[in-house]
Amino acid sequence: MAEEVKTPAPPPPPQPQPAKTGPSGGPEGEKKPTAEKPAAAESAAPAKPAAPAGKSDVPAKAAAPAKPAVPTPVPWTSPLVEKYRNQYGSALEALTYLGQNYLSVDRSLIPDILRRLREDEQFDYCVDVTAAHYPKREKQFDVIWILYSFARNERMRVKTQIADGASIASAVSIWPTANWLEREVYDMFGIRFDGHPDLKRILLPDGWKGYPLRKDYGILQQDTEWVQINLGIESGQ
Amino acid sequence: MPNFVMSYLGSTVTPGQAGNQFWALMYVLIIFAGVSVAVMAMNWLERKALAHFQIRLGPMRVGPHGLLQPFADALKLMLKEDIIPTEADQFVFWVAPLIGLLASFTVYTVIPFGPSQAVSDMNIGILFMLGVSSLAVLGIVVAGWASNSHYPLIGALRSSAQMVSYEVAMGLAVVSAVLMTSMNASGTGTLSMIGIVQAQQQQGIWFIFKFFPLGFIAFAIFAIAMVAETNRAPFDMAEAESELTAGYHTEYSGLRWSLFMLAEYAAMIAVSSIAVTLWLGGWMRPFPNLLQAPAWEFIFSLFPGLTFAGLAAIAFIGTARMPAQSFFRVQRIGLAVFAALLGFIALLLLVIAVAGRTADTSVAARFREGIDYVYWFVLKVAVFMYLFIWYRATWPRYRFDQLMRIGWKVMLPIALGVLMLTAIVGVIVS
Amino acid sequence: MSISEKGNPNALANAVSNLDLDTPEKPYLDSNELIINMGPQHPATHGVLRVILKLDGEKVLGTECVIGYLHRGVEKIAENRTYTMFNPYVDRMDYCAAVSNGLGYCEAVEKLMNVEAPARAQYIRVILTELNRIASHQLWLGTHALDIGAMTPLFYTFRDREEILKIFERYCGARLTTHAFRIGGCQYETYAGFEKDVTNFLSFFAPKIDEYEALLTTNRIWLERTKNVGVISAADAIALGVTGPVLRASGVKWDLRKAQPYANYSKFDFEIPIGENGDTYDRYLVRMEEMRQSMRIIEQAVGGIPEGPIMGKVPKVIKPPVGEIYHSIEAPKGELGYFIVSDGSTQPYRLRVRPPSFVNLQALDIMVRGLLIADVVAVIGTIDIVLGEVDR
Amino acid sequence: MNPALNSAAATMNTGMAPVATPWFFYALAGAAVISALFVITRRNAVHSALALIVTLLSVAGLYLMLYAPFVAGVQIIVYAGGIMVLFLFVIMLVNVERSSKERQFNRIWPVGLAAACALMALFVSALVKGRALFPERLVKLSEGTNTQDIAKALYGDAGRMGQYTFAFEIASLLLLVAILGAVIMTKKKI
Repeated sequence: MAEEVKTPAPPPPPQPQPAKTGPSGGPEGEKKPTAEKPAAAESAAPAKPAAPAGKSDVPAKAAAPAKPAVPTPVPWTSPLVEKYRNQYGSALEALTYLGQNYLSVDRSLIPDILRRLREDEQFDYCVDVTAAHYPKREKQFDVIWILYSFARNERMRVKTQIADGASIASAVSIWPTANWLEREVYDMFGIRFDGHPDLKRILLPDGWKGYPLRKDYGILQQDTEWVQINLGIESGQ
Repeated sequence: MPNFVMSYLGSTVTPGQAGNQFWALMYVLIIFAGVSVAVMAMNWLERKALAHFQIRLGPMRVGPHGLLQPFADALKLMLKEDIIPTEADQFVFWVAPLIGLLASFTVYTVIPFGPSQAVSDMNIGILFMLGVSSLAVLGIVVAGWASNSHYPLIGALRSSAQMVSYEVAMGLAVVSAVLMTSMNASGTGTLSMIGIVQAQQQQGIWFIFKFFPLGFIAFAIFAIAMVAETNRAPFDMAEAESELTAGYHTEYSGLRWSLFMLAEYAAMIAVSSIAVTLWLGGWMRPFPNLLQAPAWEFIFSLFPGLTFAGLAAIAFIGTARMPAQSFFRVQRIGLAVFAALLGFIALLLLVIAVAGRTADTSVAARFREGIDYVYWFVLKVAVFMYLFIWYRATWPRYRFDQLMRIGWKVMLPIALGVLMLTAIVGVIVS
Repeated sequence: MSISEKGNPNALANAVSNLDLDTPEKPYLDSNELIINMGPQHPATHGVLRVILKLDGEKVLGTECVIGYLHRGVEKIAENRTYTMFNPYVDRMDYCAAVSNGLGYCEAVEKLMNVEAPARAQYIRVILTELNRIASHQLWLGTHALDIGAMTPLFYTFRDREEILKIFERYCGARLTTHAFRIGGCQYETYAGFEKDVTNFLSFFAPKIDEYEALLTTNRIWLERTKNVGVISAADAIALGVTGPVLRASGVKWDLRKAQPYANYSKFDFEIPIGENGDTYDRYLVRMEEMRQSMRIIEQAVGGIPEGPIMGKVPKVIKPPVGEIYHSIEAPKGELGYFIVSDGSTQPYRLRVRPPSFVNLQALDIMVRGLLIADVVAVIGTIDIVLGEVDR
Repeated sequence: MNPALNSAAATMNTGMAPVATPWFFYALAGAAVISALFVITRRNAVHSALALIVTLLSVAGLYLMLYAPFVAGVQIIVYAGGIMVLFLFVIMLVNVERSSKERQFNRIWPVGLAAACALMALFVSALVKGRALFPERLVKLSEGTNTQDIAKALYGDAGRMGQYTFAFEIASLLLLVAILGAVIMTKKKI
């Protein structure tokens, strides 16, 4: 599984257009975040105003999302992509693989770009929220949102990378359906979603130790202590 | 001993009125045993009929066509561990099924299977019946409370609200039937169960057809209310298994649970008996006033025997249709014996019908009359029992608020209106 | 304390949750609020769903679903099996519609490998999948009606479902977890008389739908129990990610078979039934009509099965190139999606199943708020969940 | 041909022959008294209610023995069947745990005891002096037409107003007002 060849990060081209993006970017409700986010990404400054986790160790490399080096991932071009590329610059990468479009975005963009996709671009149906674990990578997790637009009859994915222990903004306020989906991601990967109304395990018991879908969790492994205590089975199996 | 037996056969009143203690006691025992057997038979019939509604066979293994299934069930239930939850109120939990059972069985003291075929003829018969059958709800309420568990509690609350509500419409429907008993020369009605049937006889009409459609509407209201009163589908809120697992008897098991079932089925038979008595002429055979000739009397008196003969024939056909494998030999023999038994009963009944065809006071004639009365009464009740099964197979369950709405907003006003109209029409006619 | 400590009796006893419930100070029998555990062992929760109900009398103030009792770690298993080996596992998720699960999985892998099943295989797939849709809806109808108290339809639907299962059995030897399809096509050629069996089933089944409808559609009690019960608006349904018949009953004319045709659905002529009110009754009507539409599709497909191979050109060892794919189909219960990440090896690096029941079940809470206990049962039935799929 | 017709006449004339009267009386009276004691001594409200039902049923049995079947029937329907079900309904909804911890008798229980004793004395004196006070003690008991007699007293007979018609109507009106009042008090929005 050495496919996580990190595509060399394109240097972040500074696109400081706060005056321009502010008015152009979406409804009034989110003027503030849209104005701040690009600035943060562009300067790669340690201080990220909107990111609650506040991990400041992200160098300029963070802007370049790693993705599996596939044979034919061609750049995805569409008015939508152009619009956002202009705005977010290199924090966002749009690709098409086997006819399926996805955006790789920086973690700091996450609540923002999802909201804009929902409100401006009519991606009103969040099909799925899921994640994948790449233990060898520095930012171990891919978090993936699969979106669909009824109006466009179009699907897309939004991907971002986060490190182990880091948290990411919840999309529950954007799509209520993300509630259980995020809980499942938390349950299986241990990725925390900030702002989730009730983030707790969903499929596994509350007291369970470990996150089964991480690569370092063996398929035969289980929380024997939990089984002994709660089910009263001596062997813990 | 013969004196004891004869002491009753000559009487034209119930043993209770005659002060005949021996026969009153005998009647109590006979009715207790008879109702228990009827409940068992009903259990088998319900399972078989329901199964055939639902394109399956129902019990087939215990005895031929599952005939012994009720006995097996009863045995199993008696042998099962009697579980009382630790958190339950022990004494009340213990006593609750008995309350329902006692109430359901006490009702039978005034049910008239014939003009003298009852334990007693109370002056307030119908009032007594309604009162005692309304006590049955106490068993359910108390059982739900004593279980100390949520589903039973909700079941009990539903049940009590439902029974109290439907008793109102039921009572009004009964009153309109009682009112009809007073449409005679003297203008006095009666609450006595036997008196009500005799009033129908004197007026020459079943009350279901009296002042058509008033009698029929009152009957229909009663027929609906009695389904709600006995917690049967589609009004089985109290034990709605898909909502409340088993409602008020969720925590019960074994014998205690079977007592609830016994009480429920006994109550079904009891309310059906009220309906039969009040509207369908009780023990009277069809057309007792029109077809009065002795020949007709004889023909109708053949019915019990013929019915049993028919049952015997069905059983014989069933024997013949059984697969010829040796595996079924015991069942074949069993069914053949059962058929022979039925045939023997049929023969006996026919002999009695022939021997007692003269309308005198001979023992045979008295026997023949008694059998006729009981036969017609039971036949009419059986029709209601079948209806209960039919409802259950056909209809979804009502929701609780809809049930209450129907009870209070539909049935109660209609019952009141029918009662008033009956009174008005009665005054005009007389 | 949290409620979802599954299996812990103490936790079960003091069930509290994000419903803002507090037990210790509450009197045991309070006239205002009652907390009831519906399930995991309950006749009407279709398996091991546990719903915690907060009640005011009989009125539902809020619910919380506790799921996971049937969790088998399907996604973890997938990472430790080859693509071929994992194929039978998908049948165990929505075991009432195993064929649909298999179709979705096989198509997703095929798409990842950039191969296509041959035309004959496509036809066979469509026929079996639509038969399975009918079977799934039959099972739903029977159990849903049973929840609402009508016992008899259950047996009628099971009688007719049997005919479909017989066809499955004769085709691939299994009735429920069929494992009918393989990556790249089908394993088995149709047996002699397959077309005849299917046609016979169609003519047998057409009057049976009318029979179900005669029992229920105009039944007054059925109408009272289902009309305006569990209403969900189109906007709410979309926001909650609800798909399948539940979404269509709310008036959204969206069916993946039409919107993004997969297999060869674009070749067939059929309608997408939609409802107006988004209530339980509309969902019932939509599913009844879907059965009829499925029959239409089968009728067209069975008449046009082309000759040819049934297996596409796939290697013996399935090694998709590095990449990721999301492919979804219209399962009987909604959008069933597979998100597969391949690292170029024989095993999926990550396989995510987007289960329709799981997502649809989320809508239970807003559908039942303010209704009565009896309606909760009706709404659970009308969402049509299979716990094997919810928990995976 | 129709023995039923004959028996109709017989029903009217034949009074119920008393059977083992004293035994029934003592059994019923004893049950009534003992269960009444249970009513006031049980801590658990449901137990008290059940005991009260036994009391009411025993009293109904005593009415039956006094050849007053109508009163007995009404007692069963109204009290045992109706009111007690509502009692239980309410008891189930209140907080039983708390009520069982509260004091069972308040401080004026000696007054209650005195009142009970006074009532008892009244009954005893009535029993002792009864023959003199009520000379026509042995009234003709009409079990067979008891209900009709009550009806005549309440509603009148053959165009005449009954003895208690007016009182009966007043009581009905009072009940109606009470019902309306209950509805108004409980219903927030009418």
